[in-house]
Amino acid sequence: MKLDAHIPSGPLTQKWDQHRFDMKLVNPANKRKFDVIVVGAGLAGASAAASLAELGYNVKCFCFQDSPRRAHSIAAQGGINAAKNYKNDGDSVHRLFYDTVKGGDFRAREANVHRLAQVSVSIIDQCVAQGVPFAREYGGLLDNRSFGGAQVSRTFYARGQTGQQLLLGAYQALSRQIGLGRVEMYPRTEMLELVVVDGHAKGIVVRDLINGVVTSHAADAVVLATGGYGNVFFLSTNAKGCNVTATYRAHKMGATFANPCYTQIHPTCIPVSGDHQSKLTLMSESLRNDGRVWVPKRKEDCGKTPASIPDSDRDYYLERKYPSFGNLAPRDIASRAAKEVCDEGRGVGPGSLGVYLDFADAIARLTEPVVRERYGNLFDMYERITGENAYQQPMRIYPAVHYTMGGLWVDYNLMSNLPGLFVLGEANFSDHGANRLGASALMQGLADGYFILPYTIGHYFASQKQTRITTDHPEFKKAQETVSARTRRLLAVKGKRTATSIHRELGKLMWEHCGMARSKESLTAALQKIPALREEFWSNVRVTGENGSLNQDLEYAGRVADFLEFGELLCLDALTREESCGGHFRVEHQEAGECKRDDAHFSHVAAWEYQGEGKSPTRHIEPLTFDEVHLATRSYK
Amino acid sequence: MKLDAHIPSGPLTQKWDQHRFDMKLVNPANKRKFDVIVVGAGLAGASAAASLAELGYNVKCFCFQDSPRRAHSIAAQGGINAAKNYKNDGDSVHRLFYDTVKGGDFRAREANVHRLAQVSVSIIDQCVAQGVPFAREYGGLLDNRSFGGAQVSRTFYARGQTGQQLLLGAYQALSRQIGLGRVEMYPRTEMLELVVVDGHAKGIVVRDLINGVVTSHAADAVVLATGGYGNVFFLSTNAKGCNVTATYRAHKMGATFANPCYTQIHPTCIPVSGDHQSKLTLMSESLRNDGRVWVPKRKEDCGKTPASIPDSDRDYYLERKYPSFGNLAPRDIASRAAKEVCDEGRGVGPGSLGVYLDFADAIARLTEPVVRERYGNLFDMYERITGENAYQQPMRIYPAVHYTMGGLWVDYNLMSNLPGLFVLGEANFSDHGANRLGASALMQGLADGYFILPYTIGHYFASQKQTRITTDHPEFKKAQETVSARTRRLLAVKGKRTATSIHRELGKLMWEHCGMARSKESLTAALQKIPALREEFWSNVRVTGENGSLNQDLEYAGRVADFLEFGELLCLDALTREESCGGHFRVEHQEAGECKRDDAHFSHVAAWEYQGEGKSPTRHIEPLTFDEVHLATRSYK
Amino acid sequence: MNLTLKIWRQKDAKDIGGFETHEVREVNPDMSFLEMLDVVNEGLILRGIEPIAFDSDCREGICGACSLVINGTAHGGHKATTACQLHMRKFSDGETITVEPWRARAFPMVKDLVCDRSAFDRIIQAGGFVSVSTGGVPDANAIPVAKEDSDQAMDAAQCIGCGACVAACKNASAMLFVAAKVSHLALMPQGKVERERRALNMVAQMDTEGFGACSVTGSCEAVCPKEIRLDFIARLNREYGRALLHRGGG
Amino acid sequence: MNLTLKIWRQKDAKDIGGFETHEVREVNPDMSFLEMLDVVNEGLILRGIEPIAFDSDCREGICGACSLVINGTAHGGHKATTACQLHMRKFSDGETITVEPWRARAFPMVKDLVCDRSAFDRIIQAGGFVSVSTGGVPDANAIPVAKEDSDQAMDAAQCIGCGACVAACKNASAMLFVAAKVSHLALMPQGKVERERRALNMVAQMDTEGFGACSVTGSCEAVCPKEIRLDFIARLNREYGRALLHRGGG
Repeated sequence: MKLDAHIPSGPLTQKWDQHRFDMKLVNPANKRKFDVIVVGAGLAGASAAASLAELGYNVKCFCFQDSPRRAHSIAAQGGINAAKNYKNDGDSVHRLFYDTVKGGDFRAREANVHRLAQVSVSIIDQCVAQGVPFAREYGGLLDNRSFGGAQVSRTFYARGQTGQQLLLGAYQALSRQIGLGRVEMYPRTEMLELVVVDGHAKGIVVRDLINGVVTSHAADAVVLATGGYGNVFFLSTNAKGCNVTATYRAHKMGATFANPCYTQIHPTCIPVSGDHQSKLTLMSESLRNDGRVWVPKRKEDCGKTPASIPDSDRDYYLERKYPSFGNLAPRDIASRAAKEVCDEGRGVGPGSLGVYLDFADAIARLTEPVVRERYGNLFDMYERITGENAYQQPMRIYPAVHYTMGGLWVDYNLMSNLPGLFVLGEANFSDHGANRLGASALMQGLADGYFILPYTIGHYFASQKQTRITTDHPEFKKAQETVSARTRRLLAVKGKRTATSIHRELGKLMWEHCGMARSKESLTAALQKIPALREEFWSNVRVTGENGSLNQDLEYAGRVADFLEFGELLCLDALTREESCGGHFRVEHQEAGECKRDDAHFSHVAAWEYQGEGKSPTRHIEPLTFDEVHLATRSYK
Repeated sequence: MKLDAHIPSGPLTQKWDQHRFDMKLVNPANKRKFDVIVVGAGLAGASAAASLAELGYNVKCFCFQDSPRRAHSIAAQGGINAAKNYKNDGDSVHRLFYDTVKGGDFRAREANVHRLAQVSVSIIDQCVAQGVPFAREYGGLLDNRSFGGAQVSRTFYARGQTGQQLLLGAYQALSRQIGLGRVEMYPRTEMLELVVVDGHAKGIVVRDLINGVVTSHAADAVVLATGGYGNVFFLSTNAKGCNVTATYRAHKMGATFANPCYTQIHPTCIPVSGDHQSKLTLMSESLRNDGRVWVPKRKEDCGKTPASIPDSDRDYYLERKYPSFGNLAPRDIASRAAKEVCDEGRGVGPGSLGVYLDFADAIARLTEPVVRERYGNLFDMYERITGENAYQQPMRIYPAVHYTMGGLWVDYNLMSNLPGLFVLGEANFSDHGANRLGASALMQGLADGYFILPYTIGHYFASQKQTRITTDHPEFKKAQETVSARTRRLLAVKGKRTATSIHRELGKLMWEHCGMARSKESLTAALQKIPALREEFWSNVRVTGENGSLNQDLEYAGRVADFLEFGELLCLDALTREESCGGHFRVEHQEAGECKRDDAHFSHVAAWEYQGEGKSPTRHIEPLTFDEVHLATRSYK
Repeated sequence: MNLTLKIWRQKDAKDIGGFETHEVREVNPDMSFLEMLDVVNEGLILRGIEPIAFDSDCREGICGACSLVINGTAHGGHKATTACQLHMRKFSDGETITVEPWRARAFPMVKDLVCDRSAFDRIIQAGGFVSVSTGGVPDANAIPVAKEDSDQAMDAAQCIGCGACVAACKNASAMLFVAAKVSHLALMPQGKVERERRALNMVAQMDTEGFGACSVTGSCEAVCPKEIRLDFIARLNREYGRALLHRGGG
Repeated sequence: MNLTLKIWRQKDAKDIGGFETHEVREVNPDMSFLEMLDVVNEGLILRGIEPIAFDSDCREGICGACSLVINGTAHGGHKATTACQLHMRKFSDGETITVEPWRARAFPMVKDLVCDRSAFDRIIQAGGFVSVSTGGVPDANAIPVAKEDSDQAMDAAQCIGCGACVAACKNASAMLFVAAKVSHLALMPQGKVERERRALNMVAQMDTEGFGACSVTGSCEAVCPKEIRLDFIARLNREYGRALLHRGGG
């Protein structure tokens, strides 16, 4: 298989404009003849569904939540980047492009990233026009703040609820189209199979979560915007419902899965407090603008109250190691630095797995009311979860799985190697390379949905001789049968373990063997243990209830089954990538504790092709070339 | 010494964008760790202080006036240029660039001028956002007018008080930052020494003008925005307080002074009326849009009332000599033409040093109310000063010293040859070459302060290993001692002449020997007379009062002392530049009465390095190359 | 800590339903309420009993999925706290806790603690948006918005659509929900253009869905996890009145 | 022409001060008033006497530095004329002229004819601006402004901050100064966004600085060298009232 990214020729800065001109168009009057399925209603899915419907396509949109307003995009706190340079502090499309390529440790496509930076400015305009209440200055213009990994203030925000407000903007645009009858919305409906006919994606099979009824839906294109796979680690900042099922099942139908080993560990989460925990909670990265990260210089001081440790006995390790970025070092760097000091025995709090994020200086400099205005809701959230008042004592934070840069492989048009299957947002692998910068996830999701797919999908339609497929096609029957068989099998095991307990075991295994640090040894061990655990699942899981009604246990078990296969792929990818880059840290490949890339052998995307149960997947590569940004060791010192 | 202008490589139109990207940045959270001193609160100083504070730097701003709202930028009448092409009359960034390079008689840096033209459009946006009440059309959009030296209407204006409104905009932005505690403002405080440590500018020594207390202020960078040196001629359109002290004392600490001989004589000032005069008053150049300049064709008619001279006996000499620009010929051209007709004995008014600026045709064409609306405040001002009604009889005008294109040498980043010393606005030499176009001074001051320094200063900070200097450093002690010694010396002379009388004598000497026309002979004479006058000053000046209280006599004497040294440098530069260009007219180098440049030998900046008292300064050159604009004889015919 | 749970169980919309009692042992006070339910459910599964169905997703108080009436109060009655962010340290050892679903005619029951809140979506579909399509919009800084207006709009825009306001209201009124969206958009220049149409259409849809009338008791404000203020209802009434005046109908 | 000057001399803020009489000979009627004082001062210096301190800078009526009460009237009482633009031809040969500084509690004395007007700066710092930072603003033609509004704003914006209005007012009120800035910015769309906050903060600062109340006698308008109109005070009162109504406090 040859992976052709279809990157337009011509100078980088003109590729997208030229490509938009070169792409074929669907006549306005003909758009209503095309049906599009959008799976997922987060930022990428909702913005795509709304925009496609506005253009005149017939859209069906599916989500497993009870309303499209609940997708986990809603939980993004910090903000959204855009190269507006409203602050006159040196930003530009080129700088956002450069920062993103560098931040991704030179493992993203230049052309995609440049387009993302270009489109970023339109996103802000669009969201403001929708009524998103971004933070304003007193003069009425938009406020910005800085964010991890950037030396300019380019992040637009709405208090600590930017994701919520952007999602509601997209949800409202989608709702408008639903109200107009241009989008048919299917909430509480889960995609369980992708249907491929003659190599083209032509529909999906879904389960109505209320009554268990399985139905088929045919279309001229299928768009997956189903988020990331962070919950393969069980504990992550993702919502409980986040899962890999839609993308993994598409993978099993032939879509290649790119760079699954690129996972992002976010440095500012509330540390784990016990075995009962169902998820981890992120504290917005924006806290690092004013909070200072430290641990005691000496192990002996770790048990003391932080106030009793004088400044001279504290190690502000980010400021020390990365003076020019300080507490705003990128996520992967900050996370590893926290792990390092904890590994040295200098961690604080339960299990010594925590570092301080201290606002004492900020309160002295800015006063408590100002700190409260900036971060009050985050301090409140911290107190609700930990019972501690962060105005009086430092927060404790620790890294946690947060985002996954890997995803289904897509070309420049966001189309997977299966024609007609488009993948957007966190579900694809495209723009962040091996590490994502703060406030860039919202940007990418909305770029894909509002400003990229609406152009590229038309090109696909206009370029193909369309054959109209209906749900009577045998492939739909086959897919429906696959679904039923899987359900029957899950209900039939009647074993002695809950799906949760197996998922928790998988997560612990993944975190320990393939988390912040990975080695040949740990990965090899994981690749032995995962199949065994999968075996345990299929022989000993207990799934209660029946198919014909709301059955959350059944839904969940199906997702865990996919994680148990996908986790193996992730570890295999990590084992094969014999270098360190961004969020992928192989202990064998480091230089003074920092990532050591191997550009000679690994400047490429690894995209895995499914070969059938029990067979090793095939690794394909798409070489990455860097014409604009000089390949260099990524330094934030 | 090698003067490296640090002009970015690459195509002219992309230099600034590329440079902005290439420059290092200071992380937003780190900006608060840098202290910046800004001296001067005119357009350049106030806009810089406000913008730097907005970015997060700690700013101290100093001015000798009682409020930052009084700097002499406030007196600029006519307008501000910007390449908006709102009039659809053919303007563009390239045309503004071209006009400015040509207007400067090919003695400015192409790269600087192009950047200025690019940035001009943002300035107008910025000022409008601040609430500057620019003139509007009835449709609500901005009005423009044309201005000397331009063939398009690109000048934005606020009645005849554009400088006032722009300065108040910058003053208000500055006031906002003062109110927020981000700028510490020191009014009635005069900078008397620059402090240099290990070759870097690290602070200043100032005198509190109310109580005479001398204090030191350390910083990571010093920004001088202290205006021009036109008052070396005693009579000029500058404010009484304008002086060369800040830049000249920085020069004595090692900053090279570039092109001091480039002085601009403005053609439309109210003529001198007697020996008592303390300053000259400009009548806005905008008057030339509708007023026609003439003198009688015959000497004999000069005493007649103008109304009695028929059209056929009048010489509309600008229209005659420069048919394509007519009354809008650039300032240097128009000034020399006025001198020429007066030298021929055809001048009008007292001393025959005046020409008519006649609105009779304009009133006939437009009606008196329209002329009143456009220029009423200027006509009123003319009447207040002369007692004459210009609606009924022509104004009399004559050239006067108005602006100085020379100034401290700076590189593309606006940094002098002393690292950490930045120079903005009229105080630097950078953008106008040998002659400034009308409405370009406000543009340059605001470009420097709002849109250039905020970028380049960060690059300096981020590129240097910063060493924190405090005012305990011996260099501060030394500078304070220099100040005290100078004060003691001035008060100790107790001679028989006022500082005013010596300054007036210097001014007359400069005007006669180094004014609108200069020759080897006149300059050689001046270079003999100035040291003698300086000697007279130090042996025979009378400075009354004491140091410990408000002492305007003492303040002034210190400034005159600097003019007495600086005047010599100006003449030396004029003598050395063996060509004519722009405002520098060497009678030996002319062709049919026009400037004759010598590009082979003088296409360069001359930057003078101070070598100590009594020693000749060293002349360094920075070659000027013209890649975009073809070097040509400047013609406005 | 040990607790007694009295939990509402109901097989489906047609079932009549009733309380079931569960004893829970060794509850860690750092658990969230939903994590405590997870533990109960794991116990049920191992005993072959269908676990208690309840909605939840983000578990950080922002998605609005969770919807439990705890001890008679929507979300359990702690200031600005959804059920998923309520921690067990807020309860006493030995306490008996009742857990019920939202109950309102316009929110039909689905199963156990799960109800159908799609009426809220239909109200938004009726007009809770600015009618701009993707592309062709002005620069984001083209229209200044006073910080105070923007802040107020944000206060309203924070609504997570959980429906606690309806659950708490003796009339099962959706006024606070509708008021939050109408106010958010009416407070910003972008949304002012179609404010009248929006208010009329959303109120009409609210009535159609069968929500009750507002008698301004303030019980909605009291339980709102995002502290949406009652005065937005006053604003909605003004907006609606204004719209009626200008457009008639209603 | 020959003149007798009665000039206020005061060594410093603590000194009690008093008038000093100077005879001036051969004054050229084309001189400005300040040039006449320059001549007097040169005479004093040559006699070893400290010259009369007075503020001046641009000497063309725009910087607002000069601040002389001449014959009992701020700036000398000629229409639209600052002291620096007042020419001696306006006086009669042999006339006795009194020259005093601005006198107001909020403008403390510094020396001779110099007083401290920094209270004006602090009023501007409290709110006399549009809160936009450099960069990120819309195109200058994005918001049309009616020519009439722009012209009126310019009428107000012309204020040179000299303080003559305060010096002329029997209550030493700064209302005309504050009114000019509040009106300038409230008249333009850019400034409307924060008009309420601005009016409240500037008036509060004016009160803090110790300026007196306005009793609308119009003496300020009469001496204003930029002819700022009394009706801007009416506008300020409206702006302030509006702000109080909407925001409370005050």
